[in-house]
Amino acid sequence: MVTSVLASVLAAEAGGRVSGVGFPLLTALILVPAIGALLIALVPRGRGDVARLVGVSASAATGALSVWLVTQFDRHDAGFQFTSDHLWIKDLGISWHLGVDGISLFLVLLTGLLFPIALWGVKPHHDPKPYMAWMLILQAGCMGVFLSLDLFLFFVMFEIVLVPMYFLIGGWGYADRVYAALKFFLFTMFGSAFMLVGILTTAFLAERSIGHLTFDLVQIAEHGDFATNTARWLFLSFAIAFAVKVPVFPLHTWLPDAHTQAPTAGSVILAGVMLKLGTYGFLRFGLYLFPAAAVWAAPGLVTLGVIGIIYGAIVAAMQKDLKRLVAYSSVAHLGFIVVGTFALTSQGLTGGVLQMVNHGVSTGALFLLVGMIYDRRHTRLISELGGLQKVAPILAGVFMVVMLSSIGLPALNGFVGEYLILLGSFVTRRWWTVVAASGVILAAVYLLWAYQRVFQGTPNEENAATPDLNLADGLVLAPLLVAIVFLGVYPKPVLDRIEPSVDKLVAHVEAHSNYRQPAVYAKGSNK
Amino acid sequence: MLSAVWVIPALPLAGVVLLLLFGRKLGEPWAGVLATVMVAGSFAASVVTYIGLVGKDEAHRRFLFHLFDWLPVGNFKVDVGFLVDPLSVTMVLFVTGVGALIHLYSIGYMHGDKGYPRFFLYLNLFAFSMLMLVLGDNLLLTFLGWEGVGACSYFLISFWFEEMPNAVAGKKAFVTNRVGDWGYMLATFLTFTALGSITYFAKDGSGFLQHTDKLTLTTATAIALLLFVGACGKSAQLPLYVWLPDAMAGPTPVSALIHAATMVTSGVYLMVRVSPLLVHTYTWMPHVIAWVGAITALFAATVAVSQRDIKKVLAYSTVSQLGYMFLAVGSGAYVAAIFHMITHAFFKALLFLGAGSVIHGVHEEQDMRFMGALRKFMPITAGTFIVGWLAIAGVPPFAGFWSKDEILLAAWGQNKALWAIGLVTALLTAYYMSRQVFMVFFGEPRWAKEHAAGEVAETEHAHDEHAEPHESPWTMWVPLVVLALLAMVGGAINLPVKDNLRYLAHWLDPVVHGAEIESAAATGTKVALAATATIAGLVGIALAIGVYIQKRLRAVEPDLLLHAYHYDEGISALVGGPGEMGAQLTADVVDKQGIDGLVNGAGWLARFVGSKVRVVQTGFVRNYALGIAGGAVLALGWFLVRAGW
Amino acid sequence: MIAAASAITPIATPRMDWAAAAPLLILTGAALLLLLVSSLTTAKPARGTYAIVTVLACAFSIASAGELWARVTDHHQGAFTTAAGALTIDGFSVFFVVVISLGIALAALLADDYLRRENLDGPELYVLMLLSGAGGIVMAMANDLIVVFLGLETLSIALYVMAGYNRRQAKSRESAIKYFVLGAFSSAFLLYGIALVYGATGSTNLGKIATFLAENTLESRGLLLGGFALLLVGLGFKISAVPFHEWTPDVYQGAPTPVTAFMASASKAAAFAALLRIFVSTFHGYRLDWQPIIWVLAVLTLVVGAVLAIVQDDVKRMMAYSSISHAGFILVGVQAATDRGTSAALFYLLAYTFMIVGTFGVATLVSGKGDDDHGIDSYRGLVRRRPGLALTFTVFLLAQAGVPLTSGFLAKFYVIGAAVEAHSYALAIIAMLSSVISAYLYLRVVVAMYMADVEGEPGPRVRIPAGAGLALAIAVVVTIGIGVLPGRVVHIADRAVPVVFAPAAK
Amino acid sequence: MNVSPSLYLSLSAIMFCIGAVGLLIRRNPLVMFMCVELMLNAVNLTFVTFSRMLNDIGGQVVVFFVLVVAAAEVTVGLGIIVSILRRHPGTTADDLTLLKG
Repeated sequence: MVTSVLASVLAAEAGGRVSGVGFPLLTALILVPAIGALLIALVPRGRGDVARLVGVSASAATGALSVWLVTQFDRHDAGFQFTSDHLWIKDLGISWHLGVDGISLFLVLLTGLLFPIALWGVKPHHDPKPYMAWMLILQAGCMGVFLSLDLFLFFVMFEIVLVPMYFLIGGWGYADRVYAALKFFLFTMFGSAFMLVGILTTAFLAERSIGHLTFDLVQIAEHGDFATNTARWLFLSFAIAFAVKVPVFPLHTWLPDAHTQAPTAGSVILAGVMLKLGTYGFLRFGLYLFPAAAVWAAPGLVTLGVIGIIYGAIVAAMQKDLKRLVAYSSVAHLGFIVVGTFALTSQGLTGGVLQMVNHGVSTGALFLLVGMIYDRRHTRLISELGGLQKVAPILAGVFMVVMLSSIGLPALNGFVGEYLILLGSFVTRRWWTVVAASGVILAAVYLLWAYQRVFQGTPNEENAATPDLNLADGLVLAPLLVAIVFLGVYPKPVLDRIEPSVDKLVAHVEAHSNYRQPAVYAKGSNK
Repeated sequence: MLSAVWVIPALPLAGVVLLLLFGRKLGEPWAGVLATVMVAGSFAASVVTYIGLVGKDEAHRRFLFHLFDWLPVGNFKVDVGFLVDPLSVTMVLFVTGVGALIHLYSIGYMHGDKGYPRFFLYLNLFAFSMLMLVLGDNLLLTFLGWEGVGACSYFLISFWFEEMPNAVAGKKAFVTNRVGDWGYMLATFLTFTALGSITYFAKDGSGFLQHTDKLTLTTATAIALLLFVGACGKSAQLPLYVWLPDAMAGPTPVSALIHAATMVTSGVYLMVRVSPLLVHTYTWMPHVIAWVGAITALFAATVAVSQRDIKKVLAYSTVSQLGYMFLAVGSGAYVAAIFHMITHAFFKALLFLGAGSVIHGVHEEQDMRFMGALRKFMPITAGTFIVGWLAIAGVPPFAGFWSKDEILLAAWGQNKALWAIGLVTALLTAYYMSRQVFMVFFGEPRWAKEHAAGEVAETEHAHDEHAEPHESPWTMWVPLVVLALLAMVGGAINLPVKDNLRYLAHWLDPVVHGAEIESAAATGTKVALAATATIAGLVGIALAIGVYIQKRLRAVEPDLLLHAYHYDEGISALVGGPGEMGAQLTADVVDKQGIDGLVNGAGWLARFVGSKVRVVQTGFVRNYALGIAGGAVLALGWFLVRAGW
Repeated sequence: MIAAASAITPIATPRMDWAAAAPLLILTGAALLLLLVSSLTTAKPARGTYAIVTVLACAFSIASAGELWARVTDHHQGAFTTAAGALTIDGFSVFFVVVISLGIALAALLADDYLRRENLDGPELYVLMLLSGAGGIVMAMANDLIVVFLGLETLSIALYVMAGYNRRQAKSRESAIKYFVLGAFSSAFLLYGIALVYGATGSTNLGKIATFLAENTLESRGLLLGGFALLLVGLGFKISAVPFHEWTPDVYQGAPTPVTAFMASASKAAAFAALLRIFVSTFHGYRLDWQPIIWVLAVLTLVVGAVLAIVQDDVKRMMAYSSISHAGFILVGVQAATDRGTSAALFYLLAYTFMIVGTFGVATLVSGKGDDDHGIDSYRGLVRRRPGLALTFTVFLLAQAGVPLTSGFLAKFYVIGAAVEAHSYALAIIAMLSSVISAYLYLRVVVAMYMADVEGEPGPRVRIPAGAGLALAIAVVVTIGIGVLPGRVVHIADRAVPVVFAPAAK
Repeated sequence: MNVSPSLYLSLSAIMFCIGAVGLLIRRNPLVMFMCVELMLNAVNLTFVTFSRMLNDIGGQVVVFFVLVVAAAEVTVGLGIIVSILRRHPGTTADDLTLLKG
């Protein structure tokens, strides 16, 4: 269903305003996987292999496009690039408006690359055809969220991703999948309910100052002016939706169920990409759209973020199911991102954006590993595992590296993000930061403890039979490991592209509120 | 030739990569050889760098080597670059030197272990991290090494991971270190926000150590305190020392390299590195450091007195000696601290390797009660061990004497009480070390008994081997001999007898200049103090002889000390008991029943209401009509009220 | 109707614009034709003839509607009245001609095979449908309260019979009598309401009423407002707004499924047409009086519909309740009392027609012979038996749940937009939350179709006859089509707001 | 004698209520249906009264429409009722509760 609109839009692209490369790259990013899904629908039933081939290649093609996007990206331009803008629903001022900037660039890349890895790395246990189709629709939707610059379009994408994920969890998940799927769908829909009202209100109020009804993000953000309190209410209506998606404590309880019950690839995507929809939303539709309100709400959200960090870690430590443990660790990690976002400083925000990518890579890898362990041992209960390092040293080694990145060991990606976040929040939210920093201790506690119980000690006979990683698994994990090390050792190229947009955003916030970034953080100012 | 500095860390890193790729193929002994060569190579490189630095005149003995930008965001700039100055070069020299020896030793020690290549992989990784720690030109790069060595010690402590206790010990080390790192991180934040940089020295003079004077007293003190928290974690000072004794679970070379000579001293290094900052702190700050050091020294020394595990004794002794170094730092005697660090590296490494050789000789037995009279069976080990003993006991002219003397002198200048504690510690040190030597090498052989009795499970495999203790292979005793020599003459690098003989002091002067407090004591006092210290040492030895050789005195080995005042157990009980219970409560009650309960409750409520309301739907037409009529009445009511009837 | 007009001036018969009444004439004509032919000829016609005739009739009426649309949107002419101001031809009524005709056509397609399956074959149902539809169109065009009443009765009386069409089935009979008794009851209220308004304003002609209310201020508004109340009861019954809704689940469940589809689409649309024209347009000046009541009705309808729906286990009944909740959504648009609100309601009704006909269409097929097997269990593992059908149903369900890229989402979006524009934020949020509740029940069905582990018997194979298949195909295409490219429809809906004419002064 | 129209209005109102209440309390479908008829006629009375008050003929015309509609309803209604009573003689409205909940 996604495809038909995209087809028409792409057709329109020729006439449309397209910046950057000659052809509508961003539209293609959404279109390619969508068309892939359509193709899969044409594949005869029972030809799962073909479906899988189509699925993997379509998502890989998208990945290639996203890589190309990164290479074509102009790192000195802080604004939106490759924009394409077409009227969609004229009478409501809704348009197909896409654009990418430093903030979304690497999330697009992540979406582009994580899907093929997940699709190629994990075979569904049954019905590969619909599985692949749903996955591709999901990829298209996620791309759409990161690319859309129109409130309506954003909401459409933000909501549409629920459907494929709902079917993936419910159709290919584990024992308690139906409950998890329903919970996931309804919980998110609950959040979106407020956002939809918020979006409409925003548009209609902005109509006064803009002069015509439009849902265009940029126009509203630049020209729409809202009364202080209105803006706060509106911000909150968006915030609820994002807080559910992130998830921010105490709206997190859908996450452990969804992540645990989802099939491995589903968990990878959930944690790797879909959680970022929320944090990204906070940046793009929170800070950018309602700067003053965001500043007003920052203390509250940072507090929730900090609570999330500590709380998530504590609860994670007590989980008996390895996958559930990883799921809860996401709550803690996303807490860091929220803190960074609402630190409202260059470092905090840059770190936050980077950390979105980092978390995607590390936790994605963790879920892959847990999945591999499950496929070998058919259990995720920590108590039933043990001593795997003896029989599966490579698996253990990879797990160790990924885990250390998740703990935030310097020279691995996790550290870079967390450090920048904490550094960035130190001046604006000193005492919060002091508490948040203790999260790195707790992270070590629960992850090392888990590692100890799963991999160390002497294996009992079931565990002793566990095979080690094979070449295929290695190839699946390799790119993630490379990313983990590269981002940890030489994040400069990434930071250089993120930062201009972040600085622009901070400047935007300063321009529309009484907030001023502490001098020590601002570029150029040197004490 | 200074710009070759990058070779120093590069070689071990190369070793890591190579071992990662081909470790298994190389196998034994080539993996070990490769690793050793790499570290030896970086020792050579260090020497080159040293010569290069000596070539410059004192004022310009600081060389900055920029590799690439690491985290450039906004005003925050951190690069990967090296700071070459007397301090770092000194550290590099003995890290690589001692490191190389211990690598060599390990070739023999790890013989036949299935994890052989993995072990050397870790060792090289450690060497790399340690060198980054020392050479890093900013707090964050140092932190990279700082956490790196932490991770390596975690790997190496739990190297024999099949044994759960080892795994637990490793985890404990990592987590405890993390507590310290928490302080370290905050310190970097504070430094950056206060001075806009966390680079030590920069060519453009923007390094934070180059204008510590801009700091307010409070900020400076806060930074110092936070860094000290980090140091306490890494250098096993109270209250964070608990991980070090457990760390002995690792292979002995590891204990020697990481938990005696190098890593644990990095806290001291950090303090000396930021000495320009320390001088700007509140006057009580140095006292805090000094007192923590002194108390730790005494505390650990008393505990060492009644330990039975040959390595535990050395572990506590290490804690105690580190306490000494902090005492020195706190007393402003940075040179003395470094001096003692070096000498300690020599004799403690020596002692540990000796202990390792002993353990090796008596087939993995670690309990000193089942040793004795070993000097006959392993003469080289015994001889070298004795040298180490004399050195640590502070017997002139061995290395330990000189460095310890410097520290006590500084303590005297700082505060007589501190000096007293230092003295008592010196006495105890001499005592427990003598105790160890006597129990292991002298007296009657008890290992035979042990085998007869056939107790202690982990020595079962010893039976099939020849029960006789035996000397270790050359790869193991060569390092012993070298270290023994160093432990004998190591003091020569800083002889107080004539000023121009105090090489180390002059050498380090550019680094600690302005922070170092020269002892004001008259030569007479100095001599007197030295004498007292020596006497204290001798008394300790004498007591030990009385107790363990002549058996005139009863041995004082109370359980309280054996259990280290139950401090560690207390903490474990706290974390394992209330702590874990609280967490469990949060997970089960708060999260599952509380928050998630609300969520599910909402769903349940909707269904419940529905099931209640649906009874209205009776199926009777009349009731439906009633509903309509009722609605009509209400609507009428509203409108008529609106109409004002 | 002509009589009504000529009652005013006996001599001059009013100008009658037959082209304007074309849709009515076509539908009624087709109905009469079917009756005549089938009663005169003894030979049984080829299967599906009746349905085809009906569909064609609808096609023609839609075509004529197209003509009319061109006329009313043409600047020179614009909207106009005919039959002495009894009927208004404006974008609004034309829009409803289309909606209702579509409802009939789709229902007819469903009915075709259904009637043979339940061996009830014969022209009667189609005749009734066409007539009832014509009544609905009259309601939409009506410019006079009495005409509204007439239209309503035409619509209803036919429906009473249709509800009981499956004579052999007790449920069907029961639903018929319930619907009949309550329908008559409520139309009495409506009539009384008309009487009161007549008494207060001196006319039943909406145009006259509007001008009267605009020109004079009543010294006592009791009579008028009382009229409002009773009109609301009458219309509220038809749109099944809580608390006038209780007949809905029973009748929807009992009636033959295609008929249910027709009720939920066409008849509901007609009732809303009347509601919009009377209240939003004619009584616009008094909106402060009636908005609060609509607000309350909307909230009750939304919540009660949703909450009662999730506890049902019979899909047909479930959908009946969910249709109540949808009526609540449309009421949200009505409550806004703005042009955008009206357009939103129109859009919603159009979108809903396809969704609900599709939904009940699937129910028709899945229930199998006897039209009795609507339990959610009969949907278990449908994806294994009929993946296509399951997917189709999923589309309708998700559309009703308001998932983006379906017409259902846009409908909700539009309605909520209208509410927000009218500053009824609370109502908007309540509506959205209720949609979350009802999402649960749609997902329940999806779960049954896709995720229920189908150990044991897979259930009977579902037959998909051509007619129903076509209907479903159309419905699904439109549901997604409007969801993805709604621009055109939105544009039309925007211009289809009712116009109230005062007849030329005589 | 001349009677104030308000009396007629009241009367019709009362008739309407009687009809409504009757439908609420009676069980026999036929009687219930009669009640509806009563209500309709009450409304008719109202119309006539108003048309007199406003002396506008329209009101009275309405009555004819209503009568016609009522007649139509009778035919259909009786048909439905009969179809039920023929199967189960003596069925009351309360026996029809297959559909509920």
